[in-house]
Formats: sequence, structure tokens, C-alpha cells
Amino acid sequence: MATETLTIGKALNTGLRRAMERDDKVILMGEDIGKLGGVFRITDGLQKDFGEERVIDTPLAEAGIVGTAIGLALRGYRPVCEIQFDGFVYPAYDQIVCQVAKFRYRSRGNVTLPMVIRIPFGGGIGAVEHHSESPEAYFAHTAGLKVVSCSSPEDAHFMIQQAIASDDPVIFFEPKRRYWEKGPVDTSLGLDAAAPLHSSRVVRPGTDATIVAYGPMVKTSLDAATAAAEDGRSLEVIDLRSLSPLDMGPVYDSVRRTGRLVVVHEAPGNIGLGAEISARVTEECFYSLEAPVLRVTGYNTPYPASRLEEEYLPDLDRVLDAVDRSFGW
Amino acid sequence: MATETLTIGKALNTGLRRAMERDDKVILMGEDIGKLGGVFRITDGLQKDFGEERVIDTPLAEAGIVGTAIGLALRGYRPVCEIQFDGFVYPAYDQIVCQVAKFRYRSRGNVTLPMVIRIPFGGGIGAVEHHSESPEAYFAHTAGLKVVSCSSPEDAHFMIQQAIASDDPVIFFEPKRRYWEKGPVDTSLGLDAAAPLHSSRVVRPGTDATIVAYGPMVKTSLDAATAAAEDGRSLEVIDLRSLSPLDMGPVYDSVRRTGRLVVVHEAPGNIGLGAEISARVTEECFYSLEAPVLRVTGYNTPYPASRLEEEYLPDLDRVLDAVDRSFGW
Amino acid sequence: MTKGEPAPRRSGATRAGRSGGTPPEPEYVQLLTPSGERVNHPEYSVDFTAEELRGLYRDLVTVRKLDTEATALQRQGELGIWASLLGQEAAQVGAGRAMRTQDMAFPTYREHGVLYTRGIDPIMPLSLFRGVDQGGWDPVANKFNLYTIVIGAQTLHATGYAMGVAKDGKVGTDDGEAVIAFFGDGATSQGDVNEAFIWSSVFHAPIVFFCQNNQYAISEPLERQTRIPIYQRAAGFGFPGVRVDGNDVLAVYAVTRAALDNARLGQGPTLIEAYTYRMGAHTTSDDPTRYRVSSEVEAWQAKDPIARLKALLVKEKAAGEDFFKQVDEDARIEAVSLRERVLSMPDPDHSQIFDHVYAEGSPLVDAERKQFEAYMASFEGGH
Amino acid sequence: MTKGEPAPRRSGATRAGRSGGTPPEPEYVQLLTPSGERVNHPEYSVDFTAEELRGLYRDLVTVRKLDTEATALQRQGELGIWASLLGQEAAQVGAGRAMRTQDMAFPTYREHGVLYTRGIDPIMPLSLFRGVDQGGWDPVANKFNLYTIVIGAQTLHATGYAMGVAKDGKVGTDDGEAVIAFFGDGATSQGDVNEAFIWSSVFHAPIVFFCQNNQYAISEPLERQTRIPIYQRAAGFGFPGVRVDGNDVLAVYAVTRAALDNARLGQGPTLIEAYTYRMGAHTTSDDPTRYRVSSEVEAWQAKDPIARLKALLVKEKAAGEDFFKQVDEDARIEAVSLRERVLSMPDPDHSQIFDHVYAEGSPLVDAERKQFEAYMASFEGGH
Ligand SMILES: Cc1ncc(C[n+]2csc(CCOP(=O)(O)OP(=O)(O)O)c2C)c(N)n1
Ligand SMILES: Cc1ncc(C[n+]2csc(CCOP(=O)(O)OP(=O)(O)O)c2C)c(N)n1
Ligand SMILES: [Mg+2]
Ligand SMILES: [Mg+2]
Repeated sequence: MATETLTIGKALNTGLRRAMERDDKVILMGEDIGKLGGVFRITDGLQKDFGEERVIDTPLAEAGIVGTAIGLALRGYRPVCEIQFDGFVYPAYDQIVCQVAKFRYRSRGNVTLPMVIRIPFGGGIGAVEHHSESPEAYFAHTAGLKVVSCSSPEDAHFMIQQAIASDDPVIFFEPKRRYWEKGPVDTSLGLDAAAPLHSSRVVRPGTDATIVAYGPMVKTSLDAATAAAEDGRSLEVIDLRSLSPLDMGPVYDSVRRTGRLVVVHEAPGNIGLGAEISARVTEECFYSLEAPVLRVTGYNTPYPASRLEEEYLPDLDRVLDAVDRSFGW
Repeated sequence: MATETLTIGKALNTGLRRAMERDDKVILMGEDIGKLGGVFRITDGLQKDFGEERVIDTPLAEAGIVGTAIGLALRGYRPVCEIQFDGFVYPAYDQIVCQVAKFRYRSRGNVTLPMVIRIPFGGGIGAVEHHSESPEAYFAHTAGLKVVSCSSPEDAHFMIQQAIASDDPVIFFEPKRRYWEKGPVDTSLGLDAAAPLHSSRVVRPGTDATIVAYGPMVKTSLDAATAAAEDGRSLEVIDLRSLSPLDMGPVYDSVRRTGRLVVVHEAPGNIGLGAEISARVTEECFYSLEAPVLRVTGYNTPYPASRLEEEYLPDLDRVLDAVDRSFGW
Repeated sequence: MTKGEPAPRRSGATRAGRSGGTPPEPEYVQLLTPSGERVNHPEYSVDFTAEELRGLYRDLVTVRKLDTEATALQRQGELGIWASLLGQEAAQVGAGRAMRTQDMAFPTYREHGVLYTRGIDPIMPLSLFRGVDQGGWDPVANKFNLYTIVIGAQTLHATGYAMGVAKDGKVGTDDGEAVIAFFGDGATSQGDVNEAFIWSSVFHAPIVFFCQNNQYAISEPLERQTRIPIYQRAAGFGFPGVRVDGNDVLAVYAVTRAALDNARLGQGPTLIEAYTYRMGAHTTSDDPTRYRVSSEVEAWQAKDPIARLKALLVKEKAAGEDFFKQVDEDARIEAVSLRERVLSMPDPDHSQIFDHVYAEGSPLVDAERKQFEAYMASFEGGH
Repeated sequence: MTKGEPAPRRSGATRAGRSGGTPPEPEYVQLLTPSGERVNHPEYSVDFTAEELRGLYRDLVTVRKLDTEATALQRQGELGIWASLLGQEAAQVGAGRAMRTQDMAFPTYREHGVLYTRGIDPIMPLSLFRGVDQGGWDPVANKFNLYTIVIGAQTLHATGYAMGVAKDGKVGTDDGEAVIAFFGDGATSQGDVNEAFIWSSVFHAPIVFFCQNNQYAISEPLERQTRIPIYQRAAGFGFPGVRVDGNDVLAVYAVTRAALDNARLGQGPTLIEAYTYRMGAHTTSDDPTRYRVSSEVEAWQAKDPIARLKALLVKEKAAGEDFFKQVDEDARIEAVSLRERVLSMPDPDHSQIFDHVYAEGSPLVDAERKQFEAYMASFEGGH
């Protein structure tokens, strides 16, 4: 046991370090990840310790980052790409959707592309445009990709290592507004001790209604559950962790018990993760539902100027409001 | 009245011609759209009649097509971009998602971008990879874009003109496997006579269950309804026409009457249009539903080699199977 | 500044007069040395009147002062972030003043100096960086596009706009229109920028690509983007490239004016590399001590764009102490006004979240606006 | 072919010997004129033994014959579509044979000739164009990537692979590894291709960019992509570009071998423009009569890559009628075998839809596979 208190950012950093120690084919690529350690310092100190051959400051072009990472993976490397902000992943979209996602399938299993694409995502940090996006649905809708998001230091530390160890390409969404949240991590544990990468998890048990969230909204949902408890309402909170594939078992179990479900995410609701979860839960738990699945999401507008984001983003009140509406159905 | 029998392809061609006649700011841009008339001949004859200044064969780069179209729109033009095949829109994804979709919002209404991006989409034509994709959810999830799809020659002819006349950017999905389907079009009619661009429509009334589809799957759904009628089951078929915004009114009305809904599309089901429709219908028609909304979609795999597409794509039998399952719930 | 003939087209840079200082300067067009000596150049000599020189000086000082004020406002929490132009004043003022009224500019997020020369209220970018809006000015009416943060994207918009200028028949004469696209050294690596080169070459668009090579893309030095000088990129696309001393406002003016005039006369695109230096942090969120040494910054301090123009004005007796004082004082007043206006800037009304998503509306947005308003109203009810 | 020293690095092309014909030929490296005369070249002369010349001839004939057979199979409905290499045999065989065993190639969808030289069964691309699979060979084991249809995407994969070669320390010696990326003239407009130039230049990757300029991107002639010769693009990125007569297998071989050897020795990237012509349609779905005149095609007919090598072999008495007959007959037999194997190619099993989506599986795919199997079984039950 060597439990430390780490921020999510630092837990990612130690996770990357472990992965690089474990396998010298693991290389990091991205903009400003070397001396600067990335704009969020997630790769802090790694170039110093592993050298410029393994921590590569790339030219400023995201298609280039992902496209060359594919070639490096074909050559036997395990590239971990950093996209500086959510809003800058789109120049790489073609390479991700047409190449990364399909390479294994097209080659009938001859090609394995063990790549990770790290994307700090979500809003709430007072940033200018393109720095607060939640593009996860674009990737989760894409067959051939796996998509995950962490919400705690412990998950950050282990999930990034699991993603790197995975032989499938993984899009790894980091909840940037939570980078500074702290929690305990036992960094002495191996990956075997961690929960499977593609499993969802009940992070707070409850009996009256279920909340499903992921990434930055897990904390919001937990806060909502705490507040609801004061009003005598017991909310069960589930952290999806894996956005593709979804691990729906714990969600179905929960909804069968509670009869009510609220899904929370920052991304616009229209054709988002919440829609899929609603559709599946309705299909699987049709006779258990006391009310339709409700969604609390970012509005269906472009992400607004930062002085509007507090109202734009789901918060504790909006989650509780949805819970109320569910009970009022 | 001047009703002609046109294919969908030809109806698009005459629609483009009308739009170009009506407004000389309308210009067409794309790969091979000039002398060749596009690989599907949708722009056949237009360069000959309107000149190279208005029908522009562009360099082979989709980001360039959309990016320069934005500039042309800023300059007062109404560019209509052709993306040669669905699978080749991704190099332009950044320009579409970050620029086209957001320009008006960012500029607080100062900028109007009247652009159309035409995309032949869907499978069933025996093509090689990247030529049979259904990427509509990526765009419909994106706030700031409007997304439509036509399914008949009449709609093709009028909807393309309406899209061009719209001051909002419109992603226009053309059901490529149906380009050769014929139907009557009264080309003498003006746009006022046509149904609003963003309205859905009951294309076959019925009483027992509702089928919602769009683009190429409308015909499949109509065929299924015909087959079901022989078994004494009356299916109502709704053509969504507008994928964003959705016009859900006719769907809710229908489901309130039938109590059963099957959504059909070629795109993979996971986080597709069907999920959104399921979520909304469940919320709006909770007490009317006799069974959960069921989805008949492409499987959640990359699009397979063409000799597998018949099994991959939804067809009449799979639609009827879903209807059966709905009744068996 | 006499308008002069558009300079003949040329590829590559000429060797500029070397001024005394170490380290050796790269090859570029220079008309004014760091110590304030005028240098002649066979192609790019422009005569400036004393009044014009004073005008440029005033611009440089004002632009720097406003920028410094914005940085201070950010430090005090009044802006979310600020991207300072410190050190790049000459590149921006020179390029901005070289534009004619009818010309259109496509900036990045750092072109506050160009914005100023377009006559746009300098408060405009501050609302963006404060988080009040995402660009308050009308880009078409002001002939100055919205700031573009996605690296390189605007170069394609500029190219398309320039294609439209040509389509409108607004090239080929003296009063034709030209377009200028701004971007950084880092941006040259983006596919979009290279596609813009291709398109503007193929369509012979009336455009100037103005690259401020400030030696860094955040922490990454130039050699992460290219092994050869940036201006040479143009040769691969079939149009001329030229490097200019980006800290020399006279040279930047002359080179940009010539390139814009070439464009408006129908001679197609030019790539200008303005060789300069980002004296401050990338943005206020950045910590440049992590990736560069102070001696490098000091070396560039010696090439300051304002000091050299002041030296020239003094040497040529084109301005005296009074003038310099007055300029400083006027800039100070402008900065104070800027500050006051920022401090009193109202937050946007919440319902703006739902404004201007579509020109022709959307039932989904309308419904959400309604829900939102009802929800907000529920709190007023006395929660 | 004596291995020879890697040629010195050079930028731009040299004027090649002009052979008698009209129209004037562009500047490019040529070692064999259309009429079968050997031409000396100061940098790229390679000695070929008679046996080697015969080998190249055999390759050209075989590759053309197999391609013609594939076109015929498509016409008869046995393939969904076919992208013929007709006219580009010399470019592909020359480049393919210039590769050493350890070198890695990244093709487009048209590199059947290169595939053949890699020793891959020529049936492989036919299953793809038939719709049976999306590329049946192991790209890494065969050192020949899957065909890439998305224009330009593979150039970045090639660059990354080459970066990996360098990382592995496999450059700098004679037995080092080199990478070759194929693409067309149209592809040069894609951002990805230009980013690949940037990346490979910055990382000094051991790569050769091999552009087959066949004058068209589907219907669009070269001038829709560039105003200057393609090989000159390299100059903008800081590495050499060279144009070679793409219908001259000897010149293509020599130029490509030199560039690959430069790459393996650690001298970085080269861009080769193989100047050639697409004699047939873009694909069997295309109708070139809509956009080009037959006289153009006829002019290129006179530059046929096979005829000129045959003329040389005859002139030098390196081969006689027997040999030519034998080659034709062997090619015919290979083509017949190809046809037979296509006709007997089984359709893929339906459940393959669900294979190889993920290395580590997915509950969603597993569930769908199960549903699918149950659904299919329901029909067997006697519907
Ligand atoms: C597509 C994209 N990727 C990444 C970023 C993050 N980013 C913002 S500025 C910057 C560096 C830009 O460098 P340069 O082009 O030299 O301009 P400078 O900031 O030096 O003026 C980066 C990487 C972005 N804005 N857009
Ligand atoms: C990104 C992308 N856009 C469009 C296409 C459609 N397309 C297929 S081949 C082709 C032309 C390619 O021309 P070129 O690069 O010259 O190669 P060639 O076919 O002449 O060998 C086009 C436009 C595509 N495959 N990928
Ligand atoms: Mg810079
Ligand atoms: Mg070509």
C-alpha cells in the first residue's frame, strides 16, 4: 500500500509514467508536451526523464499527429497522442474516423493499432471559444473506437494505463475542469487490481432514483445526490466510465430498483449519449420505468461565451430539477 | 402544371438549375462537377450553361472546398458544395463543425452563412469502402447546422432549392442508392407551393404501428408497409425529411394513435438518430407506448465489404421483424 | 507615404543591410535598423513624410499601451485570458496601415494592432477575452473578420473571400480590392494553411499571406515546424515569398503595401514572413520560463520596434520631446478609458445563450429557451 | 543493375535528352526514349544487365496483362469496380523494383504493379474490388500497406512509419530501411499530404514521396491542383524534388533507388514526380470521353512504357522473338489463373460483419452478432 493524495492531473501524469516505464514502445506525441509539459502539465517532467525520442513535441497539426501515430503503431509503437483542447481534435477527425477506427476491421485483424488519443474536454473553466467542447458523441457513435472518461484521481491513474495497454484504439476524455480535484490513489497497485476499463460503476448507492453521468458531471451528480439526501431523497449515482462500449448492466439493475433515471452530460442533448442511454433503458426496463428517462445536458446551441457557461452547463440545481420532474411525472 | 417524371438525380439537377437561375450569387463547388457533371451527374450540364465561374471544379481537398466556401459566403455568395461521397466529408469536418456551424452565433448574428453542403450518402450500391457511409448523426448532433435528407424526386427538386434559399447552413444528404428512382415533379411550381424544408411528413397513413425513416430507408419502410398490409397490419410511415431540427409533431401524433414505433436508418444504431427519436418519443408519449421504441439500423461495426452489405443494411424483413417484436412486447 | 508603383514581383528575400549588433540577422528586407538608421532597398524603398512617420509611431505606442493595459486587466481578473502582441507591434501596424480602405483582413486571436488600424474600437477583443461574447464587431462591414482561434482555419476563409473579390471583377485596377490573411509560424504546419496556398495559387486569388514568425508556437520553437525559412514555403506553391524585418514598421509597410497592390492588380498571392519575436508569454496562461532563456528575450529587446522609430524621429528631427510626451499621454488616456469601459462592461443576459444559433430559427432552440426561462423564473419565485 | 552509390541529393530536374517526337517533353530524368534509345544522365545512370532488362520487361507485360484481365472481369460483372493502372506500368514497376526487401510501401488504390513487385499474390486487390473484403493481405508482414482510398491519408501513415524506422535506429547504413508513399497528382492538394511533407522534413524521416502524375484526378486536369510542376512543391518544404519520365522504367528505377538509398542513409525525404498518363478511365465507373480528347490519349500512346523497352531489348539483341512470345504466354496463363480464381472466390460468410471490429471485443458487437445469428436462423426455420 502506497496511497497518495493526487489531483486528477497528477494521477494522469503518474499513470503515463508507469505506462512508459512498463513498455518502452509507449511514446507520447502532441503540441507543447515536452519542455512545457502540456498546457495542463499532464506530461510534466516526462520528456526530461524519457527523452525527446519518447516525448515528442510535434508540428502544429492534429491530422499529422494522429496520422503519423498510425504509422508509428504499424511499426510497433504504442503512441499516446495529446490533443491540446477538445475543440482542436477536428482536423484529425478524418484520420480518426476513417483510419484509426477502421484499420483493424479493414485488415481482417491483421493490423492492431494500440493508440490512445487523450482529449481534455468540457467547460466550466472560463475559457474562450473552442476550449470547452464536449465532442464525445462523435467518437462514441463511431464503430471501431473505444471511448472512455475518468472522473477521479484513482480512475485517471489506472484507466490511462489500461487504455495504453489496450490493443484497441482508445479515445480518452479527461475532465479538464476537474484536473485539480484531489483523491487517494494507491500507485503501488498493478493494473490487475483496477476495475476493467470498460465497466461502469455505482459511485453512490441509492434507492429512489438513478443518475448516470461521466467525466466532469460525476462530481456534479454526486453533489446533487448529497443535496437530495438532505431532502430525504436517496439518489444512486453511476459513473459510466466507458462511453463506448457502454456497460449498461449496472444501469439496468439500478433502474429496475429505482424506476427513475436522469442522465447528465455537458454535451448538447440532441443525439448525445443521453439519447442512447434513454433508448436502451427504455427498451430493457420498459415495465420498470415510473417516468421517462430525463436528460440534463448542455443546450443545443454552440458553446457560449464563458460568462454564460454557468447557465449553459448542467449543475446541481438542474439535476435536482430533473429528479423532481421525474417524481412529478 | 408541368408534371414530369424525373429520377431523384435529375430532380436535384433541375432544382440546382432553378436555384442558379433565380439568384446569380448561387455557385457550385466540388470535385469533378464541371465537365464530368459529378460522379453521379447531379450537376450535369450546369457548367456548360452557367460557366466556369459559377460551377467550379476545385482542387482535391474537402477542407479547402468548405473553407473557401465560407469566405465566398462572407463575400455575399451562396455556395453549394458537393462532397463526392459520404466517406470523404471528414477532411472538412473541422471547417464544418467549428466554423460553418458557429459563425453566426459567434458573430452575434452579424454574419449569415447561406451555404449548402451536398453529400450523397448511404450504402447498397456495391461500392468499395468509404463510399457507403451514413454520417448524418455527426452533423445533426452539431448545433448551428441544419440537416435534411430527401427521399423522392419531388422533395429532391424542391428541398435542394429551399436549402439554397435558406440563410442557414444546410447539410443536404442525398440518398445515393435512390438516385435512379423515378417520380412525378411539377417543376413549374415555385418554392411557396412546397412543404416547409424542416417539416416531417406522413408518407403512408396507417393505424397499427408507426415507422419513422428518412432518405434511402423511406422506400424500404414503404415496401415494408405494403408487405405488412398483405398480412393485415396497417403501418404508418413518416419521412423525417429534416434531421436537424427534427419535426417531431407528426411523430408524436402518430405514436399516440398507434402506440408502437420503429425507427429505421442505415447508420449504426449506437447514438444515432434513432436514439434521439426514441428518447423524445418516450418522454412525450410515455403513457401511449405499448412497447418501447425499437430501432432497425446498420450494425455497430464499420461498414463492411459490399458482399456483406445486404445483410448489414436494414431491409424490409428486418423492419417487419421489428414490427413483430413490437407487437410481441 | 507616396503610393508608388507596386513593387515588381520577386521570390525570396534580399540581403538586408546588416546593422552592427550581434547575433547576425537573417536575410530580410529592412528599411530601418534597430539603432534607427534608414536603409535603402532596391525594391522596397518608400518615402515617408515626417507626419507619416509620427503617425506610425503614435500607432505603435498606442497599440502597445492598450495591450499592456489588457494584460494588466487580465492579471486583475477582469479578463479570462489575454494574448499579448508585445514585440509584434511593427508587424501589425505596418501591415494594417498598408491596407487600403477596401481591403479585407482575416486575423488570428493576436491581431489587436491590425484591428486598431482598421479603426475598430479596441474594446472589441476585450469582451471576447473577458467572456462576454465571441467577437462583437461586424466582420464584413469592418473589413476585419472575427478573430479565429482554430489555427489556420481563417486562411481558407480569406482565400474564398479573395476568390469572391475576383469573381466580382474587383481586381486588375488601382482601386481593386485585396485580402490579407494573418497567421503564425506554428500555423504553417496546418493542412488548411497549405490548402489555402494551393487554392489561392490555382485561382490566382488577390491575397497576401502574412505570417508573423514570432519564433514560437506556444512553447515550440520554429524548428518544430520547418527546417527552412518560412517565406520559402511559397516557392513550393508557385508564388513569391519574401521575408521582412517584422520589427521594422517601415519595411513591413512597404513590403505589405507592394504585395497587396500586386494582388489587387491581378498578380496573385504573395507570402510575407514578418520575422519578429513574441516578447511576452503566449497568453497570460503561459509560463515561458519553462522553455526559453532570458538572454534570448534580451537580445530581441535590442531590436525593439518602437525604440528604433523613435531614434529615427529624433535623428531626423521629425519629432521632439513634446510630441513623445503627448503620444504617451494620449495613449495613457486611451488605456484608462479602455480600463474603465471594461470594468463597467455588463455581463451578457443569460438568454443570449439561445440567440443567433440560426438565422431562420429552430423549434428545438425555441423550446429550450422557453424551458430555460421558466426554470430561471422558478428561482425568482422565492427558492 | 549495379547497386551503385546513392546519387547525390539534388533539387529540381535536369533537362533530359529530347527524343524526336512532338509535342515537346517536359524536363525530366529520362534514360530510355520512347523510341527505345538509351540516354545517359549525369546523376542517374544505372547499368542494367540484359537479364535485368528482361526481368523488367516481364514485369511490365505481366502487370499490364493482369490489369487488363481485371478490367475485363469488371465488365463481366465479376468485380464491383476496377481502378486500372494502364499506362502507369513503368512508374509502378520501376518504383517497386527499386525497393529493397526491407523497405515498406504505402499505396493508393491503383498500385497493383507495385503490389506485384512486392511478391504479393495479384488476386489480393481483386477481392477488395469484388467486395469480398477490404484488403486481404497482412500489410506489415508484406511490407505493403493496405490500399488507401481516402486521398492522401496514407502519406501520414508512411511518415509515421518512417519516423519509427528512424527511432529503431534503422537508418544510416546500407542495410537501413526506407519507406515509400504513393499518391497521385490530385492528392497533392490534400492537407494531409502537405502535413506529411512537413513532418518528414522536420523529423528527417527516411521516406520517398512518389507521386504518379497521371495528368488527371478523375476528370480534373493537373492545372486544377497546381500552377507549377509538382516536383517543385518539395522546395517549399526543404527537401529535394525530382521529376522523372514515368513511362521510362529505367529512369524510374534509377531515381527511386537513389532516393530510397538516400533515405536509408539518413539523408531525409525526397519527392519524386513520375510524369505519366492514365491511359484508361479513372475507374471502370468513369467516362473519360466527357473530359478529354482522344488525340491526347494517342499522343501518349506513342510514349508507351512497354514498347520502348521492347525496342531496346531488340536493338541490343538482349531478347528475341521467343522470349517475347514466352513472356506473353506466361502472362496469359497468369491472367487465366487469376480469372479462374476470381470466379471461384467464395462470398464472405455473413457473420464476418462482426469480426475484427475490436481486438479485445465489445459487448455491443457480441450482442448484435447473437441477434443477427438468431435472426438469420429464423429464416432457416421455414419462413
Ligand atoms: C487547431 C488548433 N490546434 C491547437 C490550438 C492551440 N493553440 C493555440 S495558439 C497555438 C500556437 C500557435 O502558434 P503560432 O501559429 O506560431 O501563433 P502565435 O500564437 O505564436 O501567434 C496553439 C497550439 C489551436 N488554437 N488550434
Ligand atoms: C478525401 C477524398 N476525396 C475524394 C475522393 C474521391 N476520389 C477518388 S480518386 C480521386 C481522384 C484522385 O486523383 P489522383 O490523386 O490524381 O490519383 P489517380 O486516381 O489519378 O491515380 C477522387 C477525387 C477520395 N477518394 N478521397
Ligand atoms: Mg508563433
Ligand atoms: Mg492522377
